Amino acid sequence: MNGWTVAATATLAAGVGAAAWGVATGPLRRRVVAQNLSTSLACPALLLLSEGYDRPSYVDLALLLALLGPVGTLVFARLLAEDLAADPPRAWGLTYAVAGFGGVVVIAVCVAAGPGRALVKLLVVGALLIGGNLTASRALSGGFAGSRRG
Amino acid sequence: MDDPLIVVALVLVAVSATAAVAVRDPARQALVLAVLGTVLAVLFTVLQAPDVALSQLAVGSALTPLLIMLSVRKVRRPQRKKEADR
Amino acid sequence: MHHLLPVLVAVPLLGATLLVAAGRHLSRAVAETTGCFVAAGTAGLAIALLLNSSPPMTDWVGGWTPRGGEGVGIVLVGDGPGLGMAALASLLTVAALAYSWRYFDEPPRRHAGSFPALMLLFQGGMCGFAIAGDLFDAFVFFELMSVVAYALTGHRVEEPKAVQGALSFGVLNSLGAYAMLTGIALLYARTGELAMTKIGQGLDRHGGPDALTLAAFALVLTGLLVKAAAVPFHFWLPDAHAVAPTPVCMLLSGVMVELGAYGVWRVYRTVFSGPGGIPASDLERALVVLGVLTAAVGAVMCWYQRHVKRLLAYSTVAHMGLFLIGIGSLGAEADDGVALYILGHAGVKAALFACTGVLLDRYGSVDEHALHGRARELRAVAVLYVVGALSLAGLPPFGTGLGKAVLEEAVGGPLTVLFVAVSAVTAGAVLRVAARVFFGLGSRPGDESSYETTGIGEEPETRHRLSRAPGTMTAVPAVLLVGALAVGAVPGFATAVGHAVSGAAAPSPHWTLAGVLLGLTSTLLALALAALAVTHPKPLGESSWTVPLRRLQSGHIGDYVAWLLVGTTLLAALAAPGILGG
Amino acid sequence: MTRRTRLFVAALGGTGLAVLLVAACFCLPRFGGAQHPYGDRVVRASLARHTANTIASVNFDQRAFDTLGEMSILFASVLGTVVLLRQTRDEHRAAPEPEQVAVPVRRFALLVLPVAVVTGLYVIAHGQLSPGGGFQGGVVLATALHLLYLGVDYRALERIRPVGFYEIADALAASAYLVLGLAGLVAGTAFLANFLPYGTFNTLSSGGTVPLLNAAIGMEVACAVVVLLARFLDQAVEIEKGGEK
Amino acid sequence: MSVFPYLVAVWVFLVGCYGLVTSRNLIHAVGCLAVCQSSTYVLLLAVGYRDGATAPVFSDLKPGSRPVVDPVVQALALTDVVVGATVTAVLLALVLQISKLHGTVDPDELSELRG
Repeated sequence: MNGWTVAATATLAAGVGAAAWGVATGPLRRRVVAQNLSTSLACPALLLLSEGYDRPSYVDLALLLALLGPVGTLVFARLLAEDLAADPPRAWGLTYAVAGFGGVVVIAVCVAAGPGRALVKLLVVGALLIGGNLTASRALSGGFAGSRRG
Repeated sequence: MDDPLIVVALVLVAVSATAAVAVRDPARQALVLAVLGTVLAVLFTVLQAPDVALSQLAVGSALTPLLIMLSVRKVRRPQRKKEADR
Repeated sequence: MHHLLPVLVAVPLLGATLLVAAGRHLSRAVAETTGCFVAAGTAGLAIALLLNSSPPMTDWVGGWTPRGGEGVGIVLVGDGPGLGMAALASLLTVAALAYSWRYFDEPPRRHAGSFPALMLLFQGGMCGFAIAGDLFDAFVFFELMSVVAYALTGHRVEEPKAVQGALSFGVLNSLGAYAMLTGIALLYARTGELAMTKIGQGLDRHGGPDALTLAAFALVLTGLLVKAAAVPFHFWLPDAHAVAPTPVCMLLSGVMVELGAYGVWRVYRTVFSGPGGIPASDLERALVVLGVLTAAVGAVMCWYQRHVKRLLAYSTVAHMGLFLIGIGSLGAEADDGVALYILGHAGVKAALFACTGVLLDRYGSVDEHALHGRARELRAVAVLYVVGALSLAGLPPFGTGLGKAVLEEAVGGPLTVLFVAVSAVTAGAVLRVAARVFFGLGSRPGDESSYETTGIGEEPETRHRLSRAPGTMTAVPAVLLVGALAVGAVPGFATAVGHAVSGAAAPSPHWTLAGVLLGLTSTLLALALAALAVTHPKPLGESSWTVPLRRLQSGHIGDYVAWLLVGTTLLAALAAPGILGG
Repeated sequence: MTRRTRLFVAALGGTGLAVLLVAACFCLPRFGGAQHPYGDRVVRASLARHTANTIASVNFDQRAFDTLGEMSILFASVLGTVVLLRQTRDEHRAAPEPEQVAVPVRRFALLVLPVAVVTGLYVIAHGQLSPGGGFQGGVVLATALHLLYLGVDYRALERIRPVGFYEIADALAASAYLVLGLAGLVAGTAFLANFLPYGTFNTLSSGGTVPLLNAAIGMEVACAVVVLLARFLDQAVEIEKGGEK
Repeated sequence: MSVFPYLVAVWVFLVGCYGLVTSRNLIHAVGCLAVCQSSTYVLLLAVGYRDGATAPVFSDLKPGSRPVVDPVVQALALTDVVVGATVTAVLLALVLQISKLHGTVDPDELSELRG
């Protein structure tokens, strides 16, 4: 174990654990937010793990999750639009906190990686992670007008 | 095995799998399955299987939820229509 | 020659992909002809390989031949039983494709090639499973044939029963496959190998069997026995076979289910038969108990069906029980008997399904009561039906009769009674159907039963109801019955099968006086039962003691899964004593 | 069976199975043990063939026959879905309605789409070097296209997705895998033999036939998933019950 | 402690089976089947793990510098993931047709195939 993996363990236990609890219980508006946050928390955890294991190639995992996580949330935002329109989620504080955490992790990992091609990839991951998280949250709280079909 | 990381990942998998079964509404189950997919991917990373983790991410985070949600939508629609006709 | 083993899988798969690629621009006739030719070519290859299979071939795919006894690749085994099953599967695929020639419902728009392509994929999956010498590879091809079979079973998507039966089939078989994979993972953990013979050696090196061996055995066999429809894993079979399109039924009942039993045989022989595996007495107890249960339940349920395809499906269940007993008795003679029986049964059962398909497309019903006396004009089909029923009973010199006789001799003892009874009851039920439907014998039974599935109101599979059956639809069952006859009657064929299955050293299977007499006995019993049922419907009709048994077949996926769990436990419990006792 | 009997039967079987499996777990080798004979051989064989990602070497070289089966399963299930979800006689197609999507969401989808396509291609191309490969990249590619459905609307997706084209490409990619296998039989020694030069370790062209098979799988998976999702989208969005329109 | 991962796999399998038995919605049942299958991934990868080892991917690792985990189980699990996704798709397609033709996806209300 090193500092990176300890941080990853803490993120997983506290963050993803809470998200798993949130997605399993409560009203729908809470569940969709928890699903979104689960990917935006797992992604920094994967970055930390890549650094902790000293395997730069593991960054691909974080890249894919940062890319596809929000897509998954968009699926729910799109296909549950009618249910969500009646009871839209309001968890912007939490969303920004998680986005901030993601940003901190990305910066920390970037600093550790130093300049080079790896840095570009990390920055792309960071941009996708934060942008995706915020956009997905936006989509959840009324991103789709909720037409009957389409 | 003294790696708490593995234990945490395993516990998360066990918890989300249980939740995926316990949540009975298919749309909500799809949400839990999406989380289960992510958690499984984390577990696979921890078990040093990045290839499997990648395919689990690819399948579990967007593809399976999309398939299930499209099915839910199709199954619900006739019921909706009936309600609207009433 | 051994390099051609993987080609046995590659050719049908390539045919399927090309059919799909060109499917938009092909007319239906071209697509189906291509399908037939590819299937026939594969069958020819399988037979050519089979004729060269002594001594058995092995091929390491990709040229990964092991150095110093340690391989990393996948091994394919081309021995008599494996190539024999591949050849049988291929020949039946050809028969099914020929039967569906110009017959099937209009294909999906712009997908003329989809049905023959699925059949070719099915063929490829079955061939791959039959020649797999690697346990995980066997799992992959097992899944391939399963997935194709789900889609083919649900092919008639406008039939409520078809999609429901296909879903039960899919869920149960997938769960069984996952159990099998869990078992494979356990075996890999213990031995660090995946090639079947290597796993067996690894188990032996580890010492005597323990809980892990037992669990792996129970789990792997669960997957295979779900496919083989052993009680209590059998519930999906009647639901699926009763609703699948007729050409698909011919393949499902004729060879896919038998491949499950073949898998049990193969896996036990290569993996668990050593000192580190499951003792022979335990396997015998497990398979004979399950086999007897399967045979009894299948025969009883078969007798009480009025939906003709369901009736045939249950008769498959009953015969699977007999095959499992044969495999469980672990002897060269029993193996020969099972092989001959499977060959004969495949021809007979496929022919009976094919004839039932004619009924379905002519009258839009497969209900024994509703069709009473209506099929008098189908004389050729009537003859085929009766001949099929008689050979199902084991009438000499059909292959079924020879297989049954050899098997009875090998098993011996009180189980002989079961063999005679099961073949008599199932054949009697088919004869009863023939007597009522084709000859209008007896009084028309009333519709007193409300619980069971009837065969009324089935959609014909052709575009319009047939006014007369096309030549292929009667020619195919006739050819299949001739094949079943040839298995038992052509001199030297049985000897060849015996050599292919258990080597040239073992005594070759042949007709004996006792076998002929037992075959005649069960045929006469079947005739008597059918006559009694037609003339006096009451005493052999609905009886209250079967009601609980019939309620178990509820069509509910949850029930079936619960029984699957019980079955795995039962399997482990039956195999446990020898292991616990050391 | 009633729900209670069903639960009872399941409890009976489940308990037995649980006891069996837990007992088996305690007989398994210790978690994290060092005994992996097959694995060690595989790593050596992979390095001997200049394939940096051992898993790619297993999938596309040493156990390429499994991948053939896996690909056929995917191909078969797509074909099966096409057949199962075909439009039946009593159904008609209704034109999908345009969707109102919030501007930031729409912008995000259109921005991420090219990034996702590039990532998918990258994951496929580096399959024999770093984690990833045809399957993972193919799914990403297919998912990327569906951002158009999620972020814009169904009609935008339909414009860039001629399903027939993807079906043919799917079948051709699958046959390419088979043809490469047969080429091994003709040119080399055995079916699916790695008959090309192995190249320089850790470069894009290393591994002989591995990158080719990998690319075939990538194309097959991408097209297969597009067709699969197209069937489901058709059902969920377009196909409705009722007579001909 | 050295069996905990295996026990998690067993738990996930049994929980999935429980879900299948008690499910009141076929889409949910298909989801439960996916849960059952995820137990096989966990078991396979747990079997292949080696203490202190890393992935046998040598693009950023000098061969032989660190112990590596078993790649075979990873290849098997990869195949398994694909199989799982495709089986889910085919079964969902069947559920869609059931819902169209029967008007319900509750297995308790499907009673066409009996006896």
